[in-house]
Amino acid sequence: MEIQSCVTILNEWDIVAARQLGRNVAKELGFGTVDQARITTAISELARNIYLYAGQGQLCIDRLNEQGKTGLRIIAIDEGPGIPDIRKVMEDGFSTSGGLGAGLPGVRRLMDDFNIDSNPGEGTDIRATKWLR
Amino acid sequence: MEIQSCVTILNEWDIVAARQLGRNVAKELGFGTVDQARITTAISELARNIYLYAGQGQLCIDRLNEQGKTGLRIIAIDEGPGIPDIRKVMEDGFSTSGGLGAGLPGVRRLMDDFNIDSNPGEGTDIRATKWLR
Amino acid sequence: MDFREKMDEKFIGVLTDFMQSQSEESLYAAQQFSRLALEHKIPPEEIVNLQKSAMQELMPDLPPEVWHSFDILLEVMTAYGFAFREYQSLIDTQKEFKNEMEIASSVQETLLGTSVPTIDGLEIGALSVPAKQMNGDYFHFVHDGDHSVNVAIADVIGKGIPAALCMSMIKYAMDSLPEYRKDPSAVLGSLNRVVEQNVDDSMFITMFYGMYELKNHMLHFSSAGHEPGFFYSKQLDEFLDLEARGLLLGVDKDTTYKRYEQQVEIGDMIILMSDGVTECRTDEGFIERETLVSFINNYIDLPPQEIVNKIFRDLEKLQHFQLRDDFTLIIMKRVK
Amino acid sequence: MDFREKMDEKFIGVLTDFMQSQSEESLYAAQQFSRLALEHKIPPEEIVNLQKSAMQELMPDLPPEVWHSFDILLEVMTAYGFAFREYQSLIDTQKEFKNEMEIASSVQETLLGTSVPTIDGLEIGALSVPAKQMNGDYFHFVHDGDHSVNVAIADVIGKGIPAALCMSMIKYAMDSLPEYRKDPSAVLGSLNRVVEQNVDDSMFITMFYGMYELKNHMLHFSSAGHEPGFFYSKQLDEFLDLEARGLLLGVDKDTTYKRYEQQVEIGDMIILMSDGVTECRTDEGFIERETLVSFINNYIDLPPQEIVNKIFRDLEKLQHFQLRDDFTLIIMKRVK
Ligand SMILES: [Mn+2]
Ligand SMILES: [Mn+2]
Ligand SMILES: [Mn+2]
Ligand SMILES: [Mn+2]
Repeated sequence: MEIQSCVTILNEWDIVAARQLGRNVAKELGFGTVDQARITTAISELARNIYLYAGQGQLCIDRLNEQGKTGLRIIAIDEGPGIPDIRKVMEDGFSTSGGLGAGLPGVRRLMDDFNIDSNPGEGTDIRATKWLR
Repeated sequence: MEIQSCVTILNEWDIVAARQLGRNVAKELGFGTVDQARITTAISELARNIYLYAGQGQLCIDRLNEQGKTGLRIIAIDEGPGIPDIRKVMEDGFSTSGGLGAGLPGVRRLMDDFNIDSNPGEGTDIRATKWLR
Repeated sequence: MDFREKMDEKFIGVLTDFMQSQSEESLYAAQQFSRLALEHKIPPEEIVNLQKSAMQELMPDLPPEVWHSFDILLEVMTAYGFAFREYQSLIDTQKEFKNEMEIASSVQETLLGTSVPTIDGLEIGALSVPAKQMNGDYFHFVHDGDHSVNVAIADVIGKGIPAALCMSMIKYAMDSLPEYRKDPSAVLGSLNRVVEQNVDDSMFITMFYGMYELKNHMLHFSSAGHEPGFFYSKQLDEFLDLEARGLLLGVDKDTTYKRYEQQVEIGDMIILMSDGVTECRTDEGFIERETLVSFINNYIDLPPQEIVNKIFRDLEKLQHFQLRDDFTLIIMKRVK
Repeated sequence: MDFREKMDEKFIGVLTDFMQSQSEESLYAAQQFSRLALEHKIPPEEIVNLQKSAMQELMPDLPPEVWHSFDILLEVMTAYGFAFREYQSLIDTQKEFKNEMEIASSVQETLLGTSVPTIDGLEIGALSVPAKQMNGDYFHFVHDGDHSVNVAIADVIGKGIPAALCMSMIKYAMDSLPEYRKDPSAVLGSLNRVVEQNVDDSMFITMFYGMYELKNHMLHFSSAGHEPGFFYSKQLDEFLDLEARGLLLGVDKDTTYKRYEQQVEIGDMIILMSDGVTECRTDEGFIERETLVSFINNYIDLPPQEIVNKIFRDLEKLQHFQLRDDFTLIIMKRVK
């Protein structure tokens, strides 16, 4: 069962809107304050990547309900330049360094599940899930 | 010009006494709250090493005044078993791991100047200085 | 440091704004602030101090217990500051290490000096990608005039630097055995003795050695415990295992290697690989050899080098871009 | 996790205690708390949350702005939490890497297989310590029956893994030149061609090669740009440079190496080293060769192996236990 809400990312204000959406959903689903802050930070990172490196894209929040488990999935999709070497980006990025994909390994560590697909010239699709415990 | 005060470290209470001594001197010399906390934490680490691994020793605080610069030097001396491989201890220790010398690289990074001398069977002599800016 | 000087002011600004608005926008501003603070390596205890100073300025009349609570937080965060400084220094170590590994891997490439020969009538595709920076897989072609093309593919049990060191030894051992080059079973026999003598007892090497005779299109091959390759028969449109028995190099100095043969017709392919290709762990467990075959089938009409590249990309994705083992895949296709 | 469950309670305890006493003891308790929190990998944003919850329990009537200020701190610390998690994962990477390097360095030891021969009338001390885990210095003795003891000492320009890879190549090259072993100038000439052909243009190797004739106690030697050694004359009680000219290995494939000679009397010493011994950077800059001589003089009556060990320990201390370059020191002393 999935209910999805999306924000189109075109400018920095949209990052704030995506954060707000994510925080609302997280609160609604019963995530605590600390997890709300974490989820929002993860959304920020992904939305900012779209804004800075793809120019535009979509950030969606799914409410998940699978086998009695409640969760939240962040989906970040763009049709930007894509990531030529995903292995490198997922290894190298330091959250404090700025730069393309710097936050991706950080987002992966923060969430329970993380999937990335990217093709040069076609864009990037990132899905990250956090389950309520 | 040096004025020295010392605490003999025999038990955990002495660690507190050494911290108190260091904090007082740091405050007196004009170090700010954050630096006071840092100096105290460094003293804690060194005093704890004495307590845990040498059994007993001395922790002294020097007030320094050299070429118009004011500073504080922590001196930790013991006649314990000594450190067999200093290079390894200074490289390997992670502050979060506990264990012998785990805090030493951390103390070095925190202070402006750090010197260690240790001979197996003879003991260890550590001197760490912080200058007032 | 511009940021350091304005830090207090900025923080107070963010804080006041949030106290008034409690808006997501001002929380976003707080995150932007923290990004800058991290970039400028401001340790966490200073953030607590910023908070305390800001509150002292904004709400000087709070009860003393509030300030005490900040002192405790400052004490706790100072220890986190130790970890934070260690983090900075680990990043430096890590960068230095990456840098060193890049040099090492280019030194390795020069030392191993592997290139794919261009041969009329035989198209060859080859790709070897290390799981970490250094490769413990190795492949090597020797093009012996009109007579034959010899191909070696090897895998040190183990990965990374130790494996790479071993591999450079194997390379020199191969270079110093020119007289045996033509016979797969003799080559493996000699290398086995070298490995047995020079290498740690815990290190073993698997190797497939093939000699492709250009005149009669016969492949002679032997294997030292190496992952079996495939033979694709165009006529049957079928993939067969290139089965060959033999002990790993370095186990027993007196072992011998049997020599096998395979006739190659136009359109047939010889597919060699290291176990990193099949031991590719996905969400559903290791892929099966049949899965690999189906991948190859998808691209069967492309030139061998493209097939090899596409299969690597597919398998990389299946593993979420985390290779567990070095990957080496070679495809040789007789085209006329 | 026991600590996680009791964390709130513990923190409130520390906090209440400090509010009442403001004592150093209770700040020490806060530090103990943070040590545990770090050991249990509690990220910093959770500490802020602990603080907020504790204050809500202890002082529920504070003005709302105080709680807002905690929200801002939580937001900022969440970003620090990113760094904290990265720190944990860097520690893991680092441990894995150390582990790999330990294996690699033992593989290297087995591959290089260096040992010091025991010879009647000639005492030998040798020590080689890498600055990082892998050694880019190399020494090697060959004891050729009653005829001679040959000694090689080499240094790849560069350190770490790339240097170690190069060194393993040199080892194999030396092993495959047994017929030239006796003549220093021929050995260096051959190795020079190997290096020139096989190694990256940016990699060079310095090497000293000596042949000590056991019958007439004559040392024949050549050098490929290697740090000059010392000759200690017992009779003169003086240290002389073992000067020898020659180009680095790998620069010019046609270069030749001159052969030099030194007569060795009872009590004389041959002292060979890599530049890591003299290029030891202390607080007062690099040590001078004279400084090294004075160190050796301190220990001159000890057996060579002890001299070598003590000098390493002294220089290690001078450098505050941070070696900048691989260290190799060999002392050969004629005792009868
Ligand atoms: Mn392997
Ligand atoms: Mn493998
Ligand atoms: Mn070197
Ligand atoms: Mn050197």
